[in-house]
Amino acid sequence: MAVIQVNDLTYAYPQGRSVGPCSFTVEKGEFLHVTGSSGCGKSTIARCISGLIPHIYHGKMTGEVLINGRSTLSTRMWELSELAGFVFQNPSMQMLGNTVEEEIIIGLENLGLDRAEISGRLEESLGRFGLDSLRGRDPQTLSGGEQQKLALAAITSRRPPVLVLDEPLSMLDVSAATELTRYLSLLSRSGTTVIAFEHRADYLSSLPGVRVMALDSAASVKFSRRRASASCPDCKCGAKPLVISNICVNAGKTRILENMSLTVQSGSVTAIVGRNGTGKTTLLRAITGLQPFEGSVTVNGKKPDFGLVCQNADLQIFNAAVRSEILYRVNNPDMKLYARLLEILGLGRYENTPPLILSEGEKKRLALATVLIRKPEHGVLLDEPSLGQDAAHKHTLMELCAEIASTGKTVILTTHDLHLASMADRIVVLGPDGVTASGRTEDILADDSIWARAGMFVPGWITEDERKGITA
Amino acid sequence: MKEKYFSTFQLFLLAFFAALIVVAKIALHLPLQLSGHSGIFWMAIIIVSSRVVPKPGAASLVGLTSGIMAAFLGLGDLGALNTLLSYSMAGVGADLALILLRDPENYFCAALAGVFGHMAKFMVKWIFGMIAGAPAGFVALGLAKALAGYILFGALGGFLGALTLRALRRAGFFTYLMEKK
Amino acid sequence: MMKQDAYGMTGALSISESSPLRKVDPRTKLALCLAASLAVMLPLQKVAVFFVLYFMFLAWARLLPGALRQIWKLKWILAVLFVVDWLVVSPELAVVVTLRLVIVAGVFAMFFSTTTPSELCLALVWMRVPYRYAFSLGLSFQAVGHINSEWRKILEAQKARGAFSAPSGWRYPVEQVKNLVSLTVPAVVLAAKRAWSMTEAAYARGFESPNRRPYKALLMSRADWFIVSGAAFIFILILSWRLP
Amino acid sequence: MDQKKRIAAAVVIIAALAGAILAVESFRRGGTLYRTFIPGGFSSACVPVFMDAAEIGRFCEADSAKLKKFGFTDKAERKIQQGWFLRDVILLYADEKNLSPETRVTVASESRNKKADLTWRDVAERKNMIILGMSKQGRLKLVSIMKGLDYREQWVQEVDRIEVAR
Repeated sequence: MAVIQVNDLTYAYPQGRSVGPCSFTVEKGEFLHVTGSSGCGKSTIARCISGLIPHIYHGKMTGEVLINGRSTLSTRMWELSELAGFVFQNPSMQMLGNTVEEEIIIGLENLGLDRAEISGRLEESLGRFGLDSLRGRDPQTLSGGEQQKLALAAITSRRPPVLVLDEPLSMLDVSAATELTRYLSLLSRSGTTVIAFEHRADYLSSLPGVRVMALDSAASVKFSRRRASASCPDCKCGAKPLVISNICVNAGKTRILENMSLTVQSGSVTAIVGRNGTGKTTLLRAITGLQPFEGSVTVNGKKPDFGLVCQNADLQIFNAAVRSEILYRVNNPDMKLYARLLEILGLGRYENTPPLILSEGEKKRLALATVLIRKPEHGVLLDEPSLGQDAAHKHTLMELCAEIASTGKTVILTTHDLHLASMADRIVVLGPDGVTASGRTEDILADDSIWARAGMFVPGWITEDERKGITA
Repeated sequence: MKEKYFSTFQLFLLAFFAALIVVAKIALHLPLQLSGHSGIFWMAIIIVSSRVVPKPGAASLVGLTSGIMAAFLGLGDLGALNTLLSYSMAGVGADLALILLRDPENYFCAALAGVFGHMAKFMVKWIFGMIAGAPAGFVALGLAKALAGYILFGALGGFLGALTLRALRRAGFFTYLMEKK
Repeated sequence: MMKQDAYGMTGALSISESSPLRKVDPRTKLALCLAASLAVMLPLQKVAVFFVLYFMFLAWARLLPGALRQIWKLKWILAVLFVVDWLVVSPELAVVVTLRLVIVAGVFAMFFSTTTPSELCLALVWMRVPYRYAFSLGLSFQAVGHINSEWRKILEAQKARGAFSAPSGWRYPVEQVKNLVSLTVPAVVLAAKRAWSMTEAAYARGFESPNRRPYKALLMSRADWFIVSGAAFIFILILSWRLP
Repeated sequence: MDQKKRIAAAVVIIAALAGAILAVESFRRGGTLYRTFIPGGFSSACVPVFMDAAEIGRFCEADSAKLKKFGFTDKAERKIQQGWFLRDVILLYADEKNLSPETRVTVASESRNKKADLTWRDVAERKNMIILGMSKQGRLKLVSIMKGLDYREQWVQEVDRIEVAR
């Protein structure tokens, strides 16, 4: 029996863009993995299935979605929430409670359960997701992986027959993503219908019994590993390396970085990887001087000049159009560079568009442009540039990085996406005690002992080719 | 379903604006030793909220919520009740002014609404002083100066609010909001 | 440098877990605070008596150090007022004004330093404030921490891209105003995004369901009734006491 | 109403509010609003009136209600000084027939160790504005605009006896 029936569904945003039409059915107990490039409407369809569209969105929906035979149009939102649970992309943005316990209780209260039943389900959920020891903690102090588990616990404790997930893995590091995938597989086996909208194909597709549905052809873009800076394969041409020596960073009483030393060659693309909380972002902030530290960070014996592209592009966007955003407070802008940036970053057609209505991926590229237009002397630092970007965009991004590096500048990026890291020239692995290893990408990827020491592992879907660094 | 006066989104939005006020109050120390200077951000956020949620009462709700929060966080030195009332009145004052002035994106209207809100806050402090029985001219022993400061910074705050609103409109923020109920 | 957590920022919202008032129903505490703040209206002798009782109560509730800290914050205002009142008016007035201010300054701390925001929400719901309003108040408390760290990140991000010029004093008002707008716009946008994703998250968990049954409930214990009736008794006594 | 008028109205309201605050405050400074906060008030300060060393009455709050208030603006501080004519107060207890222009009237404050020596001629003359006013503490004070008694230093605060000597 089909639990979910989507018939000729279309959705038009008030601004004019539209998604669909699409039709599909999902059987009871099935695990459906929906893939698609960013901006192809995955999130929109996920919201239509859960009923958030049309209940709290103003856009125009046509066609119909039936859950257990009930139309989402005529069923009230709170009833729909009992039929289909929804887990969102960014776990920290969906935490409603002051404590882990409260987070789970809020959803159970709305079901109208009595106190004993709520306690029972609370304990069961905490146990199942291994959150017992965290029950009194503020959800905001948890790691990304723990938060996503909590979000899943809060929804599944309501025991909805259908679970819809919108990009549940995109914010998670390798181990957290693997763990979450395991939970989803367990849920599916226990009879819950699971629909995951996720462009990271690797984890979910490797599960047994998962049906994959592609929303568009773009999703099939394969990664091709490309040597980032072909002009200097061994990175010896870097005349001005970035030298980080013995830096220490404290936040309150906790020490985030301790006596870290690292030399990064110019003219190369370096990826810094490590589990959440190992100080990747802090290191970038220290290099730019935004983070006070002890020790020294120099290029040629002087304080370096790097541009930093933050993880969240919304932090720096406030101008009326893409053009004015890029050129804001730039003295004598290089208009040739400007035109070139628009072209490679795919922003040309948005020159006069208000930046806030761009997609997340586009905003990120815009943020990169605002930094590059300033021509930072020594290079750029990118904090988690792959978040919200699909395979094709990641690929373009790495090409751009290679191009910057080929002019002799340094590009450093942090990421928990090992696909992306495998496209860099060099990888620096941060572990609990600082730099676990640093070296050429192929050497690092090939040495499993390094990853074990950093508390990580190279997942099976990183191909042997990628490990060896063979150019596609 | 019966339409609620404030949608859930609007309520949450106003709650976050209130938090923004509290954070601005704590985090921002402008290099000014003038009474009421924190009103710049304060009134700016209240003016912004009154446009983002274009219903009478929005500013008051932001004021009230930020008042409760400020009371919890122990801000203000004349005690929690005074803090609660003065924050709330800043919102109520701006709300009342906007019933008359209507358009918070107009620089003059926004600045005047800012003055109203900030003066309402001043009056709470003043009345508190009177009730406690402090002698005349007690408010910092320079009532006229303090009042002028409140008016000035209220106006600046309203002005900044209007500027922010215009920048938000140009950057496409209201298009972003259009879709959300 | 600002700290990240909301409560560490001011050092003020530290819930005194050791206080016996911590276990008292928020409604009781609210009633006590309201009554105590009305005591400010009493004439000198009665205020003085009330003042002594109030401080004895604070000492019992283990809130005295906090209250004294609050008063210490007021020290200059109190000192100036005391001297001015004494010189301009009379010593009696100086004393009565000081007592009143000290009471006013500290009285609601009894409530706020022993009640968590979620308990306040329960009390609000009991007072017929709609659940959605009480809930959003809870969210705003939660948001202080994020917004504070976001604010810092915005400032950094703008500095990192060169959109925020270092403070050059107030000599360049136009630049300064641009600086401010470069902070307020992202702050508002981020607040709106967070609000929206919270709204979605709330609806995904059946927010506004008419079937909602609260898990935690307020309960007036015997201690609560004892405190309420005790306070009422003392109040009646003070009010009916005829001054010679 | 168009936008300009609304803005004008708002400006007027703001000005009125600011004006009101300042006015109330200066009024308070003048002291009239102030008495409501004074513990005790007038009653604790009845002032005895003597005629040739014999007490003929006590001037208390109840008595003051029978009299009309007058006032003037103090030239040094531009504050309003209000109260009852000393003449009216004395006539509450003494018969005018018993008073000649040369009768001496002494208003004294033992606590302040101050006194003012006057003649009935001065006291009876309304133009001199010899007035018993109320201080902020609720104590009587002798104020006047008569030459020789028109400075604060010459006034008698905390009046605690009034003597009439024929």
